[in-house]
Amino acid sequence: MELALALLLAPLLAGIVRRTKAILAGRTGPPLLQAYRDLRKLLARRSVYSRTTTWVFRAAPFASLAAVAGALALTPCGLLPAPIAFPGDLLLLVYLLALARFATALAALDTGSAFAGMGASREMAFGVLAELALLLALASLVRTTGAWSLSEMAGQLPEGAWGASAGSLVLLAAALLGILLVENARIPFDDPATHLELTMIHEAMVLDHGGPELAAIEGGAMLKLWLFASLLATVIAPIQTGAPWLDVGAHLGAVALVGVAVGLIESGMARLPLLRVPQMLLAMALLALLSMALAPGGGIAP
Amino acid sequence: MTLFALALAAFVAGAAGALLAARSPRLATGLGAGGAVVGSLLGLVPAALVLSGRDVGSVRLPWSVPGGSLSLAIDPLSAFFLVPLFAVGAATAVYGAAYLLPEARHRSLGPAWLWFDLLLASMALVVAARNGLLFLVAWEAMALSSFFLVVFHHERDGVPRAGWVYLVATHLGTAFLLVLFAWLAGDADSLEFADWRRPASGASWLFALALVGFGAKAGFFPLHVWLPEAHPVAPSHVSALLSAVMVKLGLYGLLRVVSLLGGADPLWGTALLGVGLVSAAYGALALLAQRDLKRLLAYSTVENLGIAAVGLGLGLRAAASGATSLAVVALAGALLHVWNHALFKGLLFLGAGSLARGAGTLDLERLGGVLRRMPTTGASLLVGAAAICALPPLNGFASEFLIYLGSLEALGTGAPIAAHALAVVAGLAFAGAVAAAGFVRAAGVALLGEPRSAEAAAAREVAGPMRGVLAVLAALCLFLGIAAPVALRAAAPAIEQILPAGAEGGPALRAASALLWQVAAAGGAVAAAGAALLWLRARLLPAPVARPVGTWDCGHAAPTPRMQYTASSFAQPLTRLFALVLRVRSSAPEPAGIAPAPASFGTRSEDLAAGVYAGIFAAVAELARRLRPIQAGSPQLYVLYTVLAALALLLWKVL
Amino acid sequence: MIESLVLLPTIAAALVFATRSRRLREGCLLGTAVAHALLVGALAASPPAPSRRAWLGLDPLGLLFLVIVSSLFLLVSVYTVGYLRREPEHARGDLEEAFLFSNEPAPVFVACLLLFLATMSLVTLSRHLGLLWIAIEATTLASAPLVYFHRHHRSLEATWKYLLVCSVGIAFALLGNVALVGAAAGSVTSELGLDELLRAAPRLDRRWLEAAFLLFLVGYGTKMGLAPMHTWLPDAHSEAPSPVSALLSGALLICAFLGILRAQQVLDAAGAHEVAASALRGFGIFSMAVGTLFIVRQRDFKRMLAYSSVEHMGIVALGVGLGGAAAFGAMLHALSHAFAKAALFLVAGNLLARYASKRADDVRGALEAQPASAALWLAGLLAIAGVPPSPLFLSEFAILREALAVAPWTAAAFLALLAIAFAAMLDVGLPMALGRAPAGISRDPEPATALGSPAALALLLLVLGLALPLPVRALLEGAARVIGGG
Amino acid sequence: MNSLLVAAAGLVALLDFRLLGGSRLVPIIRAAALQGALLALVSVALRAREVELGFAALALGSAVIKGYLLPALLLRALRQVEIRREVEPLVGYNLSLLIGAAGLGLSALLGARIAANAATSTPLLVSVALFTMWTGLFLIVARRKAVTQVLGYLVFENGIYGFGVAVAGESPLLVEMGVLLDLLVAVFVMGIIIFHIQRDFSHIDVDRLALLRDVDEPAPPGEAP
Repeated sequence: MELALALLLAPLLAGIVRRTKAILAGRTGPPLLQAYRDLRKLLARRSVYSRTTTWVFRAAPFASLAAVAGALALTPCGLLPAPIAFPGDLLLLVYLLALARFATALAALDTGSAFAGMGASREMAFGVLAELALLLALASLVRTTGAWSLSEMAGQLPEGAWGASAGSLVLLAAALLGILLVENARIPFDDPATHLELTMIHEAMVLDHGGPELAAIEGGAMLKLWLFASLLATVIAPIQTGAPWLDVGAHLGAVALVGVAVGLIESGMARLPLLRVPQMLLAMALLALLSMALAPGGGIAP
Repeated sequence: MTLFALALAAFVAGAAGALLAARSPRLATGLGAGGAVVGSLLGLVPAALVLSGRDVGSVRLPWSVPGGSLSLAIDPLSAFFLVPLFAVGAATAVYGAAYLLPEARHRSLGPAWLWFDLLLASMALVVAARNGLLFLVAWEAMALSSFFLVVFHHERDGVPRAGWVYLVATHLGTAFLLVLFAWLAGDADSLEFADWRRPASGASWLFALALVGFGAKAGFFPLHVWLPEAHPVAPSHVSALLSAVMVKLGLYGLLRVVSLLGGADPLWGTALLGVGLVSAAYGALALLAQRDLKRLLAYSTVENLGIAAVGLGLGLRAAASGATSLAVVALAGALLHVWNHALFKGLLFLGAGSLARGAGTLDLERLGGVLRRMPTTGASLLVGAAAICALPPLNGFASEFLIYLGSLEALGTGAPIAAHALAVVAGLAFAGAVAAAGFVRAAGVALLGEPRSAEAAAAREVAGPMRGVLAVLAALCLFLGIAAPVALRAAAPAIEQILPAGAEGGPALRAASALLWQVAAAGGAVAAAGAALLWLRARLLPAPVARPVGTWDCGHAAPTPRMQYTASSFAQPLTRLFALVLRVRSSAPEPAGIAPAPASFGTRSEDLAAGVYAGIFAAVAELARRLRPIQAGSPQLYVLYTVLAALALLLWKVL
Repeated sequence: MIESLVLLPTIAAALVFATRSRRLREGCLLGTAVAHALLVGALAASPPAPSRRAWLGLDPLGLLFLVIVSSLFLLVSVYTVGYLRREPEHARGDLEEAFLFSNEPAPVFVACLLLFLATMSLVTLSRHLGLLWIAIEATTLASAPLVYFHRHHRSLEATWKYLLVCSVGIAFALLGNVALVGAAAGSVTSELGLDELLRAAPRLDRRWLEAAFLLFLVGYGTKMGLAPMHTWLPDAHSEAPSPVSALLSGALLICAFLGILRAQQVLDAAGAHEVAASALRGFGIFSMAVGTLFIVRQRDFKRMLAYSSVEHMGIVALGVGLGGAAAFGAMLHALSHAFAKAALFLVAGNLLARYASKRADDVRGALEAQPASAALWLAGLLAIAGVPPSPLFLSEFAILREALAVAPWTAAAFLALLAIAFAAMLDVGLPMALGRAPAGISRDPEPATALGSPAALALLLLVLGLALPLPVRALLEGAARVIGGG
Repeated sequence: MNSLLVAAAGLVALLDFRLLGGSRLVPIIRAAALQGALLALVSVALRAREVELGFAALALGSAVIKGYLLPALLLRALRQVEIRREVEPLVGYNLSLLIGAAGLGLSALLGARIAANAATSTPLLVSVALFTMWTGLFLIVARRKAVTQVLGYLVFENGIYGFGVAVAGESPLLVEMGVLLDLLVAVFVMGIIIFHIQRDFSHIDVDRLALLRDVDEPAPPGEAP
């Protein structure tokens, strides 16, 4: 369900973010559906492979796309359980994202380009802290809900979780938002639109990709944004009406709201100096920890 | 047991044959490697039988050494460790045969195979021994034979020193085991494992002794210092065997002692967990800072043994507080990790050996572009790297998944060990992500991009058997990732053995097994989806431009491979963040003058613990130096000592 | 029968001294060694009935030490024959300083070697403490010319210190004899017969007895190499020719220990066990500490071996002091240390001959230059360091077990010192065998005579360590029972 | 008889002082010889009532060896090395005498205590024997020349012999003979070594025999030819 929605709507979400930014900047901006056109254009192009590269370069974008799609298959659509749900599926989700990162970074190194190498280096370095924060955030969710499958946790959220541990969930949501921004190469951590190679992270990695490979990468990035937005939306708006379609609708609305919020943040903030990024990420992890401490059961029992 | 005895006999025969045939390299290799392979295959049978629930009996023969007896048995715990021992033993023997042959021009291969076969035999004996003295003798024989393998290239710079560090470290560890065994034997007045009981008091001291003694072998921080010394200098098939199997015997020893002591105290689990976390985190960080590929892999061993220790610690702690299902999951994860690590670390070390042979160097800064030149080796190494980063659907994920799952369960149910669980989640996440960065760096820099040196540019794919072994191991990594429940079933009886009496592990095991199937299915689906996408891309979308072009270089004129991102710069964001732990020293001579000479910038990381030991050794040496004037040479002085000794003695007792 | 063990080598010594024929000399040496070993073997197979009031006799303790002396002498004499053939008889340049020296005439050397055997046999056979003293002092006198084989000033200095320090030390043991007589005054007729003393022990004066034991300990301890009386030992061992060092370290030291053990027997019989035990323990640990610390960063590899002997004599003393199972350990340790150290000294002789230096730093890459010797050197080092399958591992473990039960802190010190000694010995010894041999060092194969004996010793050690043969075990247990061990 | 014994003991003690205070070597060797002979005779005197032939012969032999043979060996060594006196001893002669006096005092105290515990009690002889041992050891430690050290060793043996006579009375003839023989050979060998030292080092100052030691800085080169 979630996977299907994401495959359909993820470019739209990217469009929402872009549009929000454009509006705030006083520009008209690209149409909402521009991302779909971009992807189609890329898919129709012929790729150019550097003679340095190997099959790794060619396979990695699709591996990474498959991994993110797999992660989406584990994500509940709002309160609706995901098609694949089992205790501990959140771990698989985190490690599928890691697989995507692993593949992209290797592809970057495969080009032998100094910029791609630099991007991969930074991506992996920030990934360390981002992954830590994400796992802690999810663990905090486990602590709060007492369930250890994503779909089950989502199911637990409306029933009193917000009531019993609102403070914990607020912190958690803040942490998740931060993680969303860094995992998707957003300001203040990275700038998806920059053209100065030395300051890029994610974009620097994919400099050499083109055609269908770039489409896979871009598509993967959009799916990833959707994934995090959806997770965040589930946490902040676990709306349960009783009618599944209404719930889904509410969820989609929440996701769109998250997209707008991301656009607002990107417009309102400046990019952090690279050296400050780890501090911010550590702050996210601490937020997640703190949310765990505030979780029911009187915090962490010794 | 007959088969097991035959396996030992095959090892010994191989060893003796290799030594006797030392004059002919081919014959020595054939006999030595043949003995190892035959023995390993023979030994696998009883181990597999035991794991499938059969009883293979035990042996107890007299041994004239006081307190000693030749008592051997294979219980599930032993069998679980025997399987990787024999499997990796056979693989490394096949690989080693091809790997060592070129060395025959410089030296006799007889001794190398003698020690290799003896190492296998002594390791098997360690796992099967049921007498304290026999265990210790086998334990030291293992250390000794591996020492001689480590110093195989003894004429190279630094190898004697590395050998010394290895020997001293392992011997110091054994010293603690001596106390442990002497203590247990003193209480029971017997050296038979069967007679040993948990003492009324001081059991925690015993565990502490075991933790230090076996931890030194397992490479727990801060006892790990020998690993990064010994591995880089050892021949690669030996490094593989040591890292994949021998260090695991440290874990085996710990588990054996725990089961002899009748289960763990809560404190023990916590201690093991703490040690494991520190090892995992430190190992991961340190591996990030290494230039030498095998040194990097050695630190990765520290990290992975740390992960296994975390699982064991969590499991023992949970078992001690009665949370059986949680304990089962964590222990299962730890044990599976033993198998998995044996596979992918064996793969990686053997792959490193192929790089050393094929590309002539293991210095990351001199490698690059190897995947194009050594396709099979490179691809297998990539699989190994992905597996060690615990990426699904490979085997590393299955074991880490179970350990995580145990801690999530503790967090979710509000079990009293939530703090432990939280530490595990945070620690494993951190170590795992850092290690992932480290292996992206290692694999990316070594295998991908452009070659950074002439050797790497001239890299040639290695001999068939070496490639074959790598491919088989890589396939096994994938297989155990999908078929992890099979491994779990093999581990089940061993887990039951570690659990305190009366704890029912069955249901939790079945649940975990079902979960692993689901994980495997999801992982498999992702892999299939990836493959399908690639197929679709090839079939439906436009073909790539055929004309070869260079990598886009931002318009820079005449880029050279030296302008690629280096391994050191790749690691820099993280090494800078953890400079305190990694003790990174940079050396950058200031360019001077109007036309400065070529400048260089380098960083290197020193081991955190090695410095401490160096300080201790220096202190002892200083004490010794200060005592030297006692032996000043004058006979008058010497007579005076004698007189004073006599006077002192007489004053003490008589006068 | 047992008298012949002393007489045979004495007569052979006289013969050697008289003749100039090299062939006859070598025949005498080897023949005596073989005959002696055979005799000892026969005695071990069927021990003679103990006769009371005899001055000579063979109890299990003496038998063990006799076996050690005899077997070691046999192997060392085989080596010596080759050694003497390789040693030039004319004057030559010194290795370390520029001057000429020539060796002692071979007849003197071989005669003294045989006399050395006679005196050591006498030590093991003595059933009278006075005779024991004479025999031990005689070993010093017989071996002094052996130490002075290379007639240059360093060996001279070593010989002087050996003679003086040991003679003065042993004089204390003479004083101990006097004190023993004082203890026995009036209660025993022939005051120093061991059997009479043992029988009369409960009636002996306790304070005199303790004083006597302590004086024995200082006196014979000097000869045995217990710190702080060990000072002569590194000099004599490093300057003596290697086969002599092997005999000194392997056989002589424990012969001196036999003197202490005899006194301890009397003390045990008198019920004053604790004094002997605590003194032995104290000296044991102290000797281990001194020996160990002087091994650390030792430059001269023969001195390193010598200090290791100090350390190991400490271990033996500690084992006896602990008693019980440790006494068995101590006996096993004495036996295995003798073999291991002798093998090491013989190999050190080979290395010295090839590298022409006793500085450990000068010896590198022996595995390249002389693989067989280097392999034996490594084997010996690891064996002496107590790595299984060395029998020293078994003995040290037995001592540790007892120490842990009796005196835990002693056990801790014991282990710590063993660990330091291990690290320090290998620190010095490993780089000698490994690495690259300097240019100019010959790579020629070595003569079989230089390798046979150390290889045989290594093989003996392997057999002892892997499967302590039952007769040997019985021998050791018999000896341990005599000194009150179980 | 008793007064004779007292006189002999007193003489032995006086000879000790002679040894401590003397710098010329020939006279002090003679002093040591006289002391040895005197002690051997004292042993006869003590057993005057029950003198056996063997015992008397042994005592006489002992007197001859200690009084004549050993000093002759030492004097021969002295002639060979052409040394006459102990110059610059490690401890000066006056101080030596003072230390000797202290030693005598201690010996007297100790001797009384020991004699009280011994079966045969001749406290005076016990004290003098202890003092003689003290003197012998002191000579070894505080003097430079190798000859003096051998002398010290002899005096120490004298002391032990005297102690034995005082405390234990008799001991088996064979043992006594063996001890004497050892002593003889020891002094003989030491004499030879002293000769060699003189030849190789052109001195016999044993404190300068310090090539073999374990101090880290390299030993000063020997003054070998």
